Amino acid sequence: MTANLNLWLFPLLPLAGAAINGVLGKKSSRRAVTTIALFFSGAAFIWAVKVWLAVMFTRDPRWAGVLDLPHTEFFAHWIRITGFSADFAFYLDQLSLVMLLVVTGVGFLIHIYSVGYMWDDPSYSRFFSYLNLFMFFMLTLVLANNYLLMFIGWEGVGLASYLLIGFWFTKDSAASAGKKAFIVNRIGDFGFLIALFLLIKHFGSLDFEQVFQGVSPLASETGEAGLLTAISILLMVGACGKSAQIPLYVWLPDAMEGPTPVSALIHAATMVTAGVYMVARSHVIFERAPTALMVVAIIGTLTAFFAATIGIAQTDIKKVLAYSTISQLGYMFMACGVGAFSAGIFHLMTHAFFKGLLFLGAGSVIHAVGGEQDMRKMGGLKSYIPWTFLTMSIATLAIAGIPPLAGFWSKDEILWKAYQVSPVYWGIGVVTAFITSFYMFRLLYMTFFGDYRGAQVDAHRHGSDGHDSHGHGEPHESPMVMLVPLMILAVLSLVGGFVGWGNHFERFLAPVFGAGEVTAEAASRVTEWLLMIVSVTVAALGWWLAYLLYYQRPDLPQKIANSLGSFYQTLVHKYYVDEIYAAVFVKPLVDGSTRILWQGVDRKIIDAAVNDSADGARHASDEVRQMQSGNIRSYAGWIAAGSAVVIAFMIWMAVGR
Amino acid sequence: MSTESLSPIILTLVTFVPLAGALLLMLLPRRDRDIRVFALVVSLLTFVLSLHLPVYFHRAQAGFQYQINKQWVSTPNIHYHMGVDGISMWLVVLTTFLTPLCVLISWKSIHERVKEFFILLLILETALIGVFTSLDLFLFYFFWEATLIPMALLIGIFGHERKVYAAVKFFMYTMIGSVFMLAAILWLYANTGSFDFVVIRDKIASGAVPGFAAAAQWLFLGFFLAFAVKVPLFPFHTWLPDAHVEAPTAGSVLLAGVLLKMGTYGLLRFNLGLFPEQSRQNAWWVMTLALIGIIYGALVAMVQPNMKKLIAYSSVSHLGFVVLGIFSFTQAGLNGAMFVMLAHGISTGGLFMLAGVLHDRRHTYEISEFGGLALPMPVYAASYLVIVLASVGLPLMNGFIGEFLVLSGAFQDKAVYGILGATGIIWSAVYLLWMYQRVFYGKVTHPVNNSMGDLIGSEKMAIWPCAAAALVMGVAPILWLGAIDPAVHAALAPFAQVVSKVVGP
Amino acid sequence: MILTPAALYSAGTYSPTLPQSADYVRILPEIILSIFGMTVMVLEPLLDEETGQKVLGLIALVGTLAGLGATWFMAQAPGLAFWNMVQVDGFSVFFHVLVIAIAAVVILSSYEYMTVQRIRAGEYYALILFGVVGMALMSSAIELVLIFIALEISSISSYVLAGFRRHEASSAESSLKYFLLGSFATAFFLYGVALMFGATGSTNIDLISKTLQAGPLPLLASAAVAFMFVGLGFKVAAAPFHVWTPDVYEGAPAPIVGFMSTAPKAAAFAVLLRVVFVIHVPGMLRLIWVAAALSMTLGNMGALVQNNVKRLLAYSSIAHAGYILVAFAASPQLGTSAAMFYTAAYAAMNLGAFAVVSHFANAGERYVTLEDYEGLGRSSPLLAATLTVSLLSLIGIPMTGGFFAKFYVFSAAVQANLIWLTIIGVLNSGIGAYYYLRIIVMMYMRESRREVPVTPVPLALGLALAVCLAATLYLGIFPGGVLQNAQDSARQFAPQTLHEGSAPALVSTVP
Amino acid sequence: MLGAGYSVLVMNFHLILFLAFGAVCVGGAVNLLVQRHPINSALSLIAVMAALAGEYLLLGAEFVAAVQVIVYAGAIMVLFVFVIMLLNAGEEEHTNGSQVAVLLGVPGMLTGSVLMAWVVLRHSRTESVAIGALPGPPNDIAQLLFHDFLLPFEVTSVLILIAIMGAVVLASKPEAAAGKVE
Amino acid sequence: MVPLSCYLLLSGFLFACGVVGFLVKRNIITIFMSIELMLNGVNLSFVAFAAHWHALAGQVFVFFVMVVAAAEAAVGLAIIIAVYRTRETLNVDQVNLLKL
Repeated sequence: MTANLNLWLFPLLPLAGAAINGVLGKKSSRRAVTTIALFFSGAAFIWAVKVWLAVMFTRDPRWAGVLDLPHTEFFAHWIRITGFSADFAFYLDQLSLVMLLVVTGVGFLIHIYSVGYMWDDPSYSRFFSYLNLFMFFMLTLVLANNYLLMFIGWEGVGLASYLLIGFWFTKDSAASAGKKAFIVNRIGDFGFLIALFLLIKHFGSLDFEQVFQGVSPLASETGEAGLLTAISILLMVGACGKSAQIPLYVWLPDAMEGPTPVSALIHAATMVTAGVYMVARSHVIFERAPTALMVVAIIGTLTAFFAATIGIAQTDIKKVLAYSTISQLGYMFMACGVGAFSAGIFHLMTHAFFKGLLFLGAGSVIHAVGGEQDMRKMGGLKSYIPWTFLTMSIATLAIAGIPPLAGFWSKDEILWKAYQVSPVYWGIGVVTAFITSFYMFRLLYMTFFGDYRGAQVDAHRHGSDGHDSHGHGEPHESPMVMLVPLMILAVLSLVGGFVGWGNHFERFLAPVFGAGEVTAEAASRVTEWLLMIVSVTVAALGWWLAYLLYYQRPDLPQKIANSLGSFYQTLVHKYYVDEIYAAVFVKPLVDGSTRILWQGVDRKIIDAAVNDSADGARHASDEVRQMQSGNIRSYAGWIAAGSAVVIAFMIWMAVGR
Repeated sequence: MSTESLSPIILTLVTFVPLAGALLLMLLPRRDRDIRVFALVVSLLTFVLSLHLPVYFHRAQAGFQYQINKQWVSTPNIHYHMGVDGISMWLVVLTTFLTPLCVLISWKSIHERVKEFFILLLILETALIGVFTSLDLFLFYFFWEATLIPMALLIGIFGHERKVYAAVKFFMYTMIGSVFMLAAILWLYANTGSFDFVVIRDKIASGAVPGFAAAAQWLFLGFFLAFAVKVPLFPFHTWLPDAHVEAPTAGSVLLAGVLLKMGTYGLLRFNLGLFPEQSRQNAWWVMTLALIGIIYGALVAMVQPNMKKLIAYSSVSHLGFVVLGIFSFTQAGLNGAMFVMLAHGISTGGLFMLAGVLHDRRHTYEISEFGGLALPMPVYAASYLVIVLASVGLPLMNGFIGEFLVLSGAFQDKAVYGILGATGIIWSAVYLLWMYQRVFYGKVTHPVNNSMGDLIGSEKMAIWPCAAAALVMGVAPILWLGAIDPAVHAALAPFAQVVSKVVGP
Repeated sequence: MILTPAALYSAGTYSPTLPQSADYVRILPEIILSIFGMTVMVLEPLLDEETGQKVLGLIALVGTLAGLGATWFMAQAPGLAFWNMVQVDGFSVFFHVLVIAIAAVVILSSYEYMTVQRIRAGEYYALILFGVVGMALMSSAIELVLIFIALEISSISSYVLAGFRRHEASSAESSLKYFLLGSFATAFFLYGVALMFGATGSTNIDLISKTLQAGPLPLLASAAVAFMFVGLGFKVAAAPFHVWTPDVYEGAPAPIVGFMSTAPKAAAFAVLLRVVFVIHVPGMLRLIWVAAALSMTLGNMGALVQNNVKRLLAYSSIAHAGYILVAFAASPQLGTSAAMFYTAAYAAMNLGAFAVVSHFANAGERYVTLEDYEGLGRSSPLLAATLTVSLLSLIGIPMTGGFFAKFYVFSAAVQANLIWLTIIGVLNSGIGAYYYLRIIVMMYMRESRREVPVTPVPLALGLALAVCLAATLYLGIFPGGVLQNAQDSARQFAPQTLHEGSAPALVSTVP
Repeated sequence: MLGAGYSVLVMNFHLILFLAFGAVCVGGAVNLLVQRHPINSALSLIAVMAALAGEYLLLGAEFVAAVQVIVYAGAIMVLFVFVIMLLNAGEEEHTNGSQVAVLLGVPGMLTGSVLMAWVVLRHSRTESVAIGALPGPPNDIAQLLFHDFLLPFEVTSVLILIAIMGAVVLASKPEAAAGKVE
Repeated sequence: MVPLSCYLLLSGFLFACGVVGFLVKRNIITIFMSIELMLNGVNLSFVAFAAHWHALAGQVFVFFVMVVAAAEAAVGLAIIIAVYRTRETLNVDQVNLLKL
């Protein structure tokens, strides 16, 4: 075609950055590394903006035919065999455009932030090459035009997160966390793969367009079992792994072992939302499998609530955010489950803003107090680090759903859609909203208000965190390079919600998800308002409760905890899920393989059989040797007997005929 | 002159250049350095020659190419008949690719009886290539048996503590396995009057073989047993861990990289090619064995305290994929099987080289002896990670393509096969990453490991090509599949109705 | 006067009164060999020890070479001689060449052994030469009585040779065992001849077969064949008549073992071939089927745990006799050619092995246990390499004669639909690999713990080894020539098929 | 009367003689087995041979009979006796080193011989041989020996040569060898 | 007139006696003698069959057998002497150095 968008640039730019830093980084200076990393991620972002602008506003005839989305660009052959093929080809529509902007944008900001955060880390270049590598895979995932290419990104981001979680690999916990993340994701991918096989088997292709064309004529399945239901549920399994939903969420909290920017980028803003994106992308299939949709909704709802409750009792600032992330993802899946894909994506975007901000803020806090992550050792920081405080409080308001910040819009949208399907979802959603605002403000108060409970920061507190040079005396504000991204994100969290004003966002995505849901029926405007009020009040309540417990009466929480006793412990220990998994899956598997399979079957049965037969042969051999008594007469005896047999045989043969 | 004019004799060249090199090597004085260099040159020359095959290969065309067919013995009617199709060609290239790397990886680690070592290595290469190139059943068996001795000697002479036990076990296992194949081959000759693969195949297909119906099942089993031991399939695999643990690095590389492929190649070429009917009838239990191999091998690998044993069992698991793919009789399955063969050859070969690097420095394979190696030897750690990821089957690495195709093929054949097989991708991640963590992450547990030097030149030259190949094969599998696909298509011709399933409704 | 082939044929006018020149030409090798044998015998007293060792050996060697030359002349004049006593055909020529060549190699490899073991050279070489005369006659004789005498010649010479290290108790004992049991078995053979004479009134194989084909089969003939089989089975060490082999081989001088295990065996097989395929009586094939299976199994089983190399090789020779018998059980033409090829290949590889053993055994044959071979691969690579090749050939690894030998035998068996025998055979060859491998393992994979002197390889032995090696490899890579020869001679004398379970023989079906 | 009786005697003369010689043969053979001292065994063997010579005569093979007595009973057995004397072999003590011989060999032999007896009887039931059935005068024998069987006859010379040489080698005093040993 | 079978049976009996002697006698020389006995048995059947077939060849064979027997005797006795020199015994049961 005459002109195209060179979509292949998106993945390849960060890849180039990753390659350069990975190969030359060790030798070159920090400055050089920084330039490379920022240049390539920034370039991707700028290109994304350019594409967006082009799509939105260009009316240049030259671009006609290019810009009417969806738009596919073939790059190269990948796998081609008789009856099946998958290519490197990129697919751009409104959905992937949104993701594109979010990923490159937030990603770029976090790159900038990391420059400050990781400056003193000995393996600075390694970090950035990993980060760029992540961008590469994430963009591949977003832009893929077939499930297999998507799977590359899917597994690739898993790899990147494995590497980044285990970035400080000398810490065993970090290494294990990375491994855990990868393996749990693999379990999800298992489901994903099976889904792909089903698709291949029944549609002979993995290209989105072909698959969806194949699917769309099929009637919506009502029954429990059914091809599309199976496919959807299997895809959902994959999503559960990637987006940390029940039952595969366990890896995300551990993932906080990674450097904070990583938590912000991968485990809040982008990678973990890949599941949502994938479900939304496959909405054509899901919409025809109501059972599957229900499953998605239920999983989402439960996860939202469940994770939120755990969030209450956590004291590690990043852990709190991690569980809140899980819970927010739950919201997104709830949205998809009720068919409100655009709402889900909307929340995905806003969440990327404020949750990214929260993590970066937390990072700045940790940075300030020299690596301390336990909120009980913080407090009263707002005077030390005002900027961080300001931005983080904005984010908190946003996530808590206080209008008119971003979170309010998207969450409210979801709750409203959920209500339309079933009040139950809505109910749980609201309760969750309450809890959310409670623990978020709890975090805020514990961290910034009251008076500083932490010891004087000594230079080497966060040894593993690798910044050891500074940390003089009292907590200190972060450098500008870290604050700027905070501020930008804060602004976005403030105003980001307004794109949803009057269903603009929905309209924008309508070509993808179909126009059916855009027409909000005027009749139920009232209910919508009512619900909105309810959720806002609930959020306010949560705030108030947090204020009460953690600002006015800081002694209360302990009392309450004591009174709750075991239940509280259960929360603190995250419902003992890790322990249960360890007891039910991990241990039996390892022991069984060792005792039964390896020592048992392999050694005691198969190998023993082999060796025994060898010994048997040797014994037989000994028997045979006994013939050789060395006595001539015995030998003669053998010969005589033998000859008798021979004679008898021959005569018998002769007489026989 | 254009190098294409070599085509008629290229296979002979590729096969026998290493042997000639070995013979020359015998005459060379015992100056280790010269010997190493010479061996390297010979193996590289072979590699370059073998590149002729893919370069001038007519990809679209399914049949055998570069054929050479001369009578060797008049009665019995044995022909020197060689030729490659898309299937065997890549295995030849794989062999010639791995051998120079074996020479390099042995550069420093072998310091006594160097001459014998490289002579054996080169002889082994000739035998291996011969196995893949020969189209005359007799010739095939000839090379097949010929691989035994050098391998057994490599293990037995240059191996570690229990080398003798391992060598003898390896030898006897394979020997006894293959005699049944000999019997089957003899039967075929007796009733077709030819050893020529193509001739026999056509005669069987046209039903012109007296008493075939009665014997077919036994013939199938005769071939199958020989190959199953070599692969190795589940109950016949116990020679593999011992052989690997005791073998010198180069030995392990060729053993895992190529020797095991002889088995799968045999299944693909002969069991499928000659006895399609029986193959289909027996597929169910063969695939079951393969599945057991996949899961069982992985689980056992997971709990191995010894790095080489772990890799060995992982081979059992991976080769299970190959067999699964072959007996799914689907286009995807066979393509995948072929690709897994190549991928496994590269990545597992690489893993063994890396394990060997550790052994050279610490003389142990016990995982517990290491830990936190990423600090003292970062380059090593990075290379190791790449190979591990390739072996785990990460997309864009060679492992993924094959496994994906195999599993999708198996799934098309019977869903449950695909599903059970797909658990393999979880297991592989578990045992390899766990091993990697125990070896490289955490603090350095044994002080002695702090002083371990990073990769040296020859090791880099040996390992990095593997990593590169793993990557290229993952990104551009089309280069390989392009030639494999038509051959596989032809191989599946007798299974027409099965093939049709691939395209779907 | 010099005999040219042309002259022979012109002289071929047969008169009942006196033997013609052609008759003499047809036994020329025997004559030449006997003459040289006597020369050696006569010269022996005239020479002192050292010169004797050398010169006599040389003469003997020349004698064998001359014998080979004579065989060429003989081959030019195929046909009957001495009133149907001997028949010169491809078959007999093949075995003449084989046997005489074996003798040559043995003489070469004995060359040094003699001095080391302090053996009186004269009788030794003379006995070998005379023995060869007997064996050569066995292969060409078609008259049972002549066969019997020839058999006795070869046997008695080997009895004596076995006892040559007579200051060794073991040698004397092996000689005694061989002698007593040998003559015991020969008596059986003789009785068989008598019964055959009684059954048919003749002792000429051709006449016998004609008579038997003509009329109904007399019971006596079957019994006669049974008796003969006992005698011959003993000579070829086929189960259950193999019991003597290990003891005798262990005690006898190593080079002689090499000789005994190849030449007389080959000759005996030649006779057996004639008896089985020319005088054919029903049931013979099945009998041989059983004998083959037994020999293979017992031989391999017995060898598994042997620690004395000579003994181990003795058991292996039993097993190999079994393999050859497999060929007998097959259809005549393929079977015959396969057996012929096998004997040749077996001769090559076994002689090689024993040459090394005899050199390595050293004075008084002190080093013959497996432990002594530890680290041989290091201390003397060449010897080890040669032994390895021979052993690999015995295992039946490609590129060696043993491989093709086994291969032809089994393919002959399969083509005769002897599937089970084939399976037993291949399984045996699989198991048998183990004990040959043990020796290789010892040589290469173990470090020598004991001090074993390795003397440099002298020229003669080196030559012998080279010949064996070359032969083994030649048969392993270009088997065509020898096999073709074997098949042609087989076609000459063996009937197309027998009226007993054997598939249509298909020789060379080139598509 | 006398004539009749004489004729009867003549009629059965052959049978009687056969039985007489046969009895000696059997007795000698059995005696060879039961005798403990080798000398006795040797003597009984000589008896057997002599009796066999008689049987040969009955069959008309007079030359064979003569040679049997001269060469066999004379030369060969003398050799035996000589050796027995030389090694002054005494009573053989009854060691039983071999069960196989007794448990396997003898029964095997018995079955074998029974079978053979049956075969022989079945082979030639009624036909009988007259006394002196086939006279073998030396000149006829010579005809065969030096014409038809010329080759075997010549070859036997080689045989004898070997025998002599073997005897020389093996029986020569080992001192001759021992001198070389050291 | 004596039936041929009688001669054959006699010869067979002698042969059998020889075999038994080989099996049961302990003295090497005696064993050797029993071999001679076997040969004699064979000779008888040769002559008998000669008479049966009216083929003089049968009688000629006997000469050859005798020659062979003589040769065997010479060698055999020499061997026995050699054994006696090294082992100081003629008991066959004690000549079993080589075994297994």
